[in-house]
Amino acid sequence: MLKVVQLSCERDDRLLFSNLSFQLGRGEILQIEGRNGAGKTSLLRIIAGFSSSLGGDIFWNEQPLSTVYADFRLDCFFLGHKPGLKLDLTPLENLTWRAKLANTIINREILLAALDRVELAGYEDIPCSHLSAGQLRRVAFAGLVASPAKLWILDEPFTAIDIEGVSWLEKLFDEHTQQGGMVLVTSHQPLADRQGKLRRLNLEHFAAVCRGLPHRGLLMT
Amino acid sequence: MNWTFFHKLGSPKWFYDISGKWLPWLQVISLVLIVVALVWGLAFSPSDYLQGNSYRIIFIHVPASFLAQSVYLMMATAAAVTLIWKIKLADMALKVMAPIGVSFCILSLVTGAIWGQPTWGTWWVWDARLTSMLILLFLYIGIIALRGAIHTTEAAAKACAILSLVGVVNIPIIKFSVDWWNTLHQGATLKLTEKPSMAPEMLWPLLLAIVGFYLFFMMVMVLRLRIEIISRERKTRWVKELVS
Amino acid sequence: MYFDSWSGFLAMGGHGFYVWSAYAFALAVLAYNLISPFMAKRRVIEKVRRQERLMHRKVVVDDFRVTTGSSDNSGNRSANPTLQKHRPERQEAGPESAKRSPQ
Amino acid sequence: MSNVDQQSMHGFSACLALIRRDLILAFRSPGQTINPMAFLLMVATLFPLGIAPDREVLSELSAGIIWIGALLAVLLSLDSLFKNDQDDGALDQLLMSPHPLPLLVLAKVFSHWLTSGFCLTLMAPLLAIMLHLPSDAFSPLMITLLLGTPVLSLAGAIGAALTVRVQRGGVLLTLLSLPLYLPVLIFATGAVNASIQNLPYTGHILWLSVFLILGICLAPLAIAGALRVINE
Repeated sequence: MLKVVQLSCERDDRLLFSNLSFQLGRGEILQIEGRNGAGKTSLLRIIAGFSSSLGGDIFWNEQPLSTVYADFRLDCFFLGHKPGLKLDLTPLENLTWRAKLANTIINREILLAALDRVELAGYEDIPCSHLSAGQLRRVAFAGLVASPAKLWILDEPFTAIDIEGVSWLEKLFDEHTQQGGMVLVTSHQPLADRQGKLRRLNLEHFAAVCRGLPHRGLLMT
Repeated sequence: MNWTFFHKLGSPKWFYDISGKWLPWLQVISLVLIVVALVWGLAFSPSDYLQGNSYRIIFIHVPASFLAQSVYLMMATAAAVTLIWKIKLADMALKVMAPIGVSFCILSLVTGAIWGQPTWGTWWVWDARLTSMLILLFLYIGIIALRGAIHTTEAAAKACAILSLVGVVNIPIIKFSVDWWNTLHQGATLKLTEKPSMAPEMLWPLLLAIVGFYLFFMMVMVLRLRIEIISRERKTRWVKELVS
Repeated sequence: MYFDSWSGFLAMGGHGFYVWSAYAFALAVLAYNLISPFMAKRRVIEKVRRQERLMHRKVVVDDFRVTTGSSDNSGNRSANPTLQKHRPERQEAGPESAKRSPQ
Repeated sequence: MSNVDQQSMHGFSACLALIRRDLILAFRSPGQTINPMAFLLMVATLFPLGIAPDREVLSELSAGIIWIGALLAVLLSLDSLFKNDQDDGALDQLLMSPHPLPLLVLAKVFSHWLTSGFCLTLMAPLLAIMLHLPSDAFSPLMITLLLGTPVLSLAGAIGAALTVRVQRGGVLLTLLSLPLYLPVLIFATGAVNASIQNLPYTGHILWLSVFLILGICLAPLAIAGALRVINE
């Protein structure tokens, strides 16, 4: 269960958002909306632990994130703008090193089954450089399917995905939330709220009014 | 443990007000000390029996070398404070100290080379001290170049902090290996600076010059730090009132 | 005074050139260190003042737009790029910016 | 929620997977490994053309030429160490891994050494012959290269990590790493020259191994710190 309290983020001396608080319980999907530059990606990177926030705290299972990092990363799958795959390697090799890095126990059958689910069954030993951007995205989704992570943090997963790909992904989210998983996703298109588990959060409500901040904190990020 | 005092210590606004008070004093004292020391060393202290009057360069070479090395150590401590307690003022100090340090490092190298000419007959000598000062110059240039290359202030702050810590770990290693390398190739050449066995009328102006240079450094650092504070806190209200 | 005459002082027993060139360079370095903060100060003050003017002009523009009720932004097609950059940040009353509590 | 101790952490297999991945990548696009070796060969041929081809001059300079060439070749290959991962998003996966980052970074630097420093060491005898290095100086040359090139990779990786997001960071990388290379260069060429004058060179070798151990312990911490910090 993820809880964010009074989070504020600053990039290049510009306060993107402040006073942001929300909770993501088991079996819930949270969609982060906001125009470009509102700080969606920065928010996800702060939660995933890449960058640090100006203020506020993040809790994972009621414990401060900074003390349970290993546990958090065991249960978390991050998918950024870039697919995170090596173009010279085949999808199978890519998924193996990523799974090993994330400490998940996998074997060839699991990976083949995952590739099959994303309709890339015959592509497992073709170098990724021959695949299209959409197919690369689906290889990354195969990694998502094969990983036991509870929390999915997906940054704009719908880019370079065609129509039925989007509905396939929404079906995947529902399946994941039924098994008690959590999905934190940013995207411009509104998601279909099939089981009433979807909540939306618009970052612009938390954008700071930037006329003369009274007194900026002493501490930097 | 109540850390508010410690964090108040690091608040840019508090530093700006405090430094405003004792800055003029610092300026006066440092300039007076430097003038007195150099005049004393140049005009009144006797000439060296071996090197004649060329040894008078010592009154600027030694303070500059000491300053170049201790400024790097100060930068390393500021870097440690930036990384551990994440106090913005420490990063501003780190950013501000680098150009001053590099200017004194260059001064030390140039005066060392000029002094080498009458002593050894060549402008540049691969003497252990001059070579490690040259390598210290490379470390300074590395930090300034890295600061210039990264544009986001937070990332630049921490990257330079890490680089100066890595550099400070390497300074003893470099000094040791250069000294060892120097003795291997040239044997003990005439050391540029005699140990305290110098005559008292030579030693006093030197100590005075060293204190004067350190105070001068502190004065310039505080001046630059205040400007850095204004530029980084330009969005806060107290800076806007200050400026308008 | 160690030297008997003024010219002796300048000649420095034959080493005058080296001593005075070293001191001249030292003077240059000290002068650079003294002057550069003041130049930087002028640049920074100028930057903060420009930011102030910008902030001020933007408020005026927003009030103008609100009063004349012109919905689109054609009214103030000013060529100033920094102004364009500022326009998306809406200035609605909204809660005064978050009270930041230092850790 | 599973917590850490129930699920055993296979840190070592993660490192093996990382090394295996980098070696496969190195074989699939051999440019990354061949270029530094070609560069070293070319640098070694420049000196006789530039200075003098006769034996006495070359045999005196050969240790320095080979070592400086190897040092510059490693610097060349360092630029792409983290940049490739940064460009295709693999660096984010590295940072997201539950395993300790210094350990993974050590694996990455080890695979980089295998594809750069180690190959240069294998090539060194060929250059030693070309540059008339006295025959009894071959073994110290190989030992110093074997001990020294990992230190070059480790120290250079700190600069690579710091400049991963800088666009044209190649030159900056050399600027940051060279001061850290000097002790290694001094002791390595010192060892080979000492053996040429048939003096004992074990002291130099011991000091090189001190630098290696120091590098293995401290450098990964600095690299991991730099990677975490740079990814703001």
